[in-house]
Amino acid sequence: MTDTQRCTIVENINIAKDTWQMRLTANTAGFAPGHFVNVAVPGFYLRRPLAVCDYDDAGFTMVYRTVGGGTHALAQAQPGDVLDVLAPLGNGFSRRQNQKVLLAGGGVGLAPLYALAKRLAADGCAVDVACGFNTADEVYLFEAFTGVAARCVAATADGSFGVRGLVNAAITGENYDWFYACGPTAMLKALCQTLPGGGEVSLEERMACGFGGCMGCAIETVNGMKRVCKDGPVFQKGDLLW
Amino acid sequence: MTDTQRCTIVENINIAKDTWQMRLTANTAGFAPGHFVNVAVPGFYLRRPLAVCDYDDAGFTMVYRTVGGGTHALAQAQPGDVLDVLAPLGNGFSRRQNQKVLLAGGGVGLAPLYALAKRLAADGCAVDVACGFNTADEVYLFEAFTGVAARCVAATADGSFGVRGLVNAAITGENYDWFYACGPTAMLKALCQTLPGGGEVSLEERMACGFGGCMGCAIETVNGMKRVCKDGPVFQKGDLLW
Amino acid sequence: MVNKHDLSVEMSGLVLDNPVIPASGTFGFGEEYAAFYDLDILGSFAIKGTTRDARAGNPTPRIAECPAGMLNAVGLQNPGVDTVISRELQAIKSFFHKPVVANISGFSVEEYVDACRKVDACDNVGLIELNISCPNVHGGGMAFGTSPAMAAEVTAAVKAVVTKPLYVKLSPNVTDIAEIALACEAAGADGLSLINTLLGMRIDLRTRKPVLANRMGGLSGPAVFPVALRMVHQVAMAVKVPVIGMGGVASAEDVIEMMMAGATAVQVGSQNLVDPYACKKIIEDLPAVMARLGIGALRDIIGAAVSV
Amino acid sequence: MVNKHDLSVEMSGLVLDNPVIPASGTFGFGEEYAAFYDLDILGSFAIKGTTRDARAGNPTPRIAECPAGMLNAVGLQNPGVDTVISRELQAIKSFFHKPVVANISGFSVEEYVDACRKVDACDNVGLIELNISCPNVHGGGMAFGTSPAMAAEVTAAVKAVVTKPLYVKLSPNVTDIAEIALACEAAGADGLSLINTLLGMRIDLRTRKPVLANRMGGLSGPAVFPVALRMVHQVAMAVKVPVIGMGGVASAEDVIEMMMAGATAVQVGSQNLVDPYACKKIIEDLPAVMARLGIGALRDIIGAAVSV
Ligand SMILES: Cc1cc2nc3c(=O)[nH]c(=O)nc-3n(C[C@H](O)[C@H](O)[C@H](O)COP(=O)(O)OP(=O)(O)OC[C@H]3O[C@@H](n4cnc5c(N)ncnc54)[C@H](O)[C@@H]3O)c2cc1C
Ligand SMILES: Cc1cc2nc3c(=O)[nH]c(=O)nc-3n(C[C@H](O)[C@H](O)[C@H](O)COP(=O)(O)OP(=O)(O)OC[C@H]3O[C@@H](n4cnc5c(N)ncnc54)[C@H](O)[C@@H]3O)c2cc1C
Ligand SMILES: Cc1cc2nc3c(=O)[nH]c(=O)nc-3n(C[C@H](O)[C@H](O)[C@H](O)COP(=O)(O)O)c2cc1C
Ligand SMILES: Cc1cc2nc3c(=O)[nH]c(=O)nc-3n(C[C@H](O)[C@H](O)[C@H](O)COP(=O)(O)O)c2cc1C
Ligand code: FES
Ligand code: FES
Repeated sequence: MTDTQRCTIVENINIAKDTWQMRLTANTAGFAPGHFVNVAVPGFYLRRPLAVCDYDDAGFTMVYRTVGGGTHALAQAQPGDVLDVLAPLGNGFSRRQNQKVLLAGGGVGLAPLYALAKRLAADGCAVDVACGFNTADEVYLFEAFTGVAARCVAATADGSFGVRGLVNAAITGENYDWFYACGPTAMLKALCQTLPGGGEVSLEERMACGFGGCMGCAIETVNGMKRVCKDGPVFQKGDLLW
Repeated sequence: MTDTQRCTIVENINIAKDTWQMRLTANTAGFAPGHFVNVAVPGFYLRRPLAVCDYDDAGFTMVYRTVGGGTHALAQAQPGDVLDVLAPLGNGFSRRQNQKVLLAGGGVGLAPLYALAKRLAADGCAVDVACGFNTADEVYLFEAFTGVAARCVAATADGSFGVRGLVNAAITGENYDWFYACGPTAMLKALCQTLPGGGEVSLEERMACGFGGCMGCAIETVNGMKRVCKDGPVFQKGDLLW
Repeated sequence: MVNKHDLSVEMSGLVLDNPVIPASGTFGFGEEYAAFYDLDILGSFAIKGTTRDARAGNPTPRIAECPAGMLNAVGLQNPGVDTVISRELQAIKSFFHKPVVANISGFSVEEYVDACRKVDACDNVGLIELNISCPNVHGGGMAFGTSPAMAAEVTAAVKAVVTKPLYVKLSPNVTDIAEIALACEAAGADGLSLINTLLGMRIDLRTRKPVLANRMGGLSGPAVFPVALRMVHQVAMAVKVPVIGMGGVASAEDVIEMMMAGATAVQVGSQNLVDPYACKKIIEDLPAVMARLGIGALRDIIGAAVSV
Repeated sequence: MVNKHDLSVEMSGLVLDNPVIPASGTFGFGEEYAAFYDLDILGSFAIKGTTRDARAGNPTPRIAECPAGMLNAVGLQNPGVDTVISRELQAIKSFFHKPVVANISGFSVEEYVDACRKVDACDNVGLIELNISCPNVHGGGMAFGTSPAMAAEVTAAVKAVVTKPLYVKLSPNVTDIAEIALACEAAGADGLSLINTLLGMRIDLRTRKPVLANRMGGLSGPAVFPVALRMVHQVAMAVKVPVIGMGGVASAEDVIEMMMAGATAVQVGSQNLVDPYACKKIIEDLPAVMARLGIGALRDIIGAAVSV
């Protein structure tokens, strides 16, 4: 059940340039890949929406980039500190069994694909992961993905790690049954336009509530106005007006 | 020199009903009895003015009552926490040597008289202390005052500790050379009107800056408008329009 | 102990168990909140601003953060009054068993009249809140809220066709809010509701463009509380009809402060968005805060600070 | 590195080393702040609102706290223009070696004219800021700020007797601030300065009375930033003269946001009261923030978000 809970920080570490990983104890009943949480950051009015990167019975992990005041404040938090978290939120990724799937993640958008990769692998899928970063010092989770994926390829814009190019340069396979993508909007649009098969993407929007109460995050889709927080953040390629 | 400094909380304990004593490490150069500090409380816009109760080379002590959001938040602070403190502020009490003086404090207004009592005693004064509280469970610092004063008498409104009555009931001596008072305005007015000799009182006003920049605390005196934070908080009985 | 404290208030014949009402636009049509707690503890709740015709609202971003508050430029996204009546107001009956506040917006007197006439006929509508103050839509709403003559015109036109109490929701983006309130009262308003959001803006330093697609949006949250309180006070001093106060209310203490300023009931908006339990906590906290302040019946403090 | 960043701006011929100016009423006559740091690092500073005749101001309490802000009802306490000139403006010369902004208030056109004529003759006055927007005094100030005709009248009358650049400081408590700005511009204002405080109120729950002796006061601090930014943007779009932006500025980022909204210079008010080093920190932080945002010269971003 979606609810507010007080979660204790277990770990909060800098894992790549401007990139932090935080592990929290939590009641994770109902968590699924693609869900996100809305974190109250002391001193800021609105909660911060952050994807669930991984979870187990004891708690969950998020990976966040320090971009503004809220995420910089989060990076100052210490193990033992308690955060008010509203979770789980969103619809989550669809399940697939015994299929050949592609997971494409750009930058911090890679994080929510990790729990997904684990579930897909457990469900018998052959999981190819394509990850895009700007530079080698921004690379994170690559080892972890390598452990669960059939194939994991990284691309960096400057070629300092993996192949040179955007995330599509890291897509080496073909004929996927389904793709999952998360990252900058431009990347998602490009993937939806170029990848032949069906797939789904996880979107970001500025949010107030995160649970469907304010219409702050609603976008136009082929099925009318949809709330990214409640009806998404995962949308089928065919739902979007791209 | 008056300046902002980051002070570490050494102790923060509940010493009487709704009454807390906090000790902080600080550079106390320039501190004198009657000075106050202006404490930034995280989550609140304005600083909170609080009197210096006692100080030494390593730091200082304040005694505060939990009345609203800021002081309740202060009571939650833990040893090791750091507070941004603007200090020392105000004009402070006048010095007297080898005189017979009365110190009258009501409730939390007793606190700033403690450093004063110590200095007066060291300067050869005979110090009588009269303290007023509502009830026995609000009594604090009484033992400490007894240690430095020639005579220390307490009054409680309900007679549950010391004599019954207001602070004037605890004034047992006569013919003081000078009096010092701090407490509720009604008490200060009454003392100024009834005590025969000269004396001075420490006032409270709602403050923004605490260092003379905003005129937020200015009151009319016989010498024109005076800022309680900068020209006070200590005013001579004869300065006031009471 | 708790029962010693009487929280009930009365507005134009409508008796509320307590004065706490989630504000329009921050509570959807209730459904999302019913998943968090039993909404029947509320005094009432105000549904999302409804217009005669369905509206898609503004493009995103619609939300920006501010110190102690937020901007929104949702732009009155709603399915239109017919769908609200046939679907939402029906659905509400399954989880909320009291009358709701129907918040109605429009872009012409005709639209307001049409939509109000329709919701007035719904059995679970207890009060109509005429929103003449939405800052997030062009060519409409706000213009009515900034001109006493236009505010009076739309009030009178709607009053002529409704039977339920009609409260006009005022804009704070005006020089003299009491003047507009008086015009509405004279035109037949049964009460006033205030404040809507303060027009504000934020710029994204990286893109050097406004954060909101709509450029400007409405400021709400604790930041606006002192302005809201002042306006509630000014309006309560000026008019004889009841006032619903809102703007930045986040605690039981804030509810009491609004009532002392002159509010008969109090709406809570943005705080629901950052804490879905906000109204529940406020209602649960009220008896203890009243006890501490020596308040027996909440209604006794309405306007306590007005007549000094 | 630091020198690569050009912070200088120009207003009506007055070149400032940087756009940061402590706001009137929050910096006294500078003396208290000179004890904290060398004021010559400032672009300029605005002296306490000065009137023709000495004023004692309002009774206390004059201050109330708010979420992310404060109310003040100081009520223009000042020693009168003659003493300000003979004592304060002279004293300033010992610790501040640049021209100051002389903030002048009044209760009649005549008073404004008399006081402005006098400060105009002072060699260390670089700019006159005509405060037609003080919400804390009765029967004066604010009325000029809420009527385009009265704003224009006082502007024209003062403009006729001064030689220094004349900036009119506007009230945010109006329906249409651009209309007032345009009236002042047409009447000869060399620039606009905004915002003054938003009228607000707080009630003491224990006494059930307003916290402020004056009942209402002016809201300032971060809470008002989005409203101030919106108004600066609206005025900058409407007029051709420079705009000094203020209201809730607390960081180097806020200064840049105000300038992108259209401000040529930026005043910092309440933040000085909670942190006496506020302006020093902002000025010191600006080069690094500019570097991060790819800004070479601050003046290049003035109005960047206006023309989209
Ligand atoms: C469903 C969802 C999942 C997300 N998952 C992650 C994640 O796993 N890791 C991660 O690093 N980031 C994620 N983001 C983006 C993250 O929410 C923002 O980076 C973060 O809110 C920025 O906060 P700030 O205070 O540092 O930035 P500021 O720019 O100071 O924030 C100001 C306001 O804008 C909002 N905001 C700013 N950028 C974004 C954005 N990109 N998306 C939504 N709101 C934004 C903030 O929440 C806040 O309300 C996610 C966003 C959404 C909507
Ligand atoms: C020079 C001076 C010395 C003081 N010394 C002490 C002391 O040693 N111990 C102690 O317990 N109290 C002292 N006070 C009073 C103390 O400042 C207030 O009790 C405290 O600020 C209340 O803060 P709050 O957030 O708990 O209350 P709230 O009522 O929530 O505060 C709201 C605002 O009002 C102000 N305020 C409320 N009450 C007072 C008051 N009595 N005086 C000034 N401002 C007030 C707060 O600072 C804040 O800005 C002193 C006041 C002054 C002016
Ligand atoms: C996201 C959002 C949407 C809103 N939509 C409406 C609306 O549809 N109709 C309306 O009258 N007011 C609307 N408002 C204004 C609120 O009802 C309320 O008047 C305002 O937010 C001030 O209260 P608060 O500070 O408690 O949020 C909306 C406010 C927010 C934050
Ligand atoms: C204590 C105080 C006193 C003020 N006095 C004056 C004044 O004398 N003249 C004036 O034009 N503005 C005065 N102001 C308004 C400020 O100059 C400024 O316009 C306003 O506070 C908004 O800026 P801020 O949010 O940075 O404080 C005063 C503000 C405060 C807080
Ligand atoms: S953020 Fe409120 S509905 Fe999505
Ligand atoms: S509090 Fe600012 S002058 Fe005293």
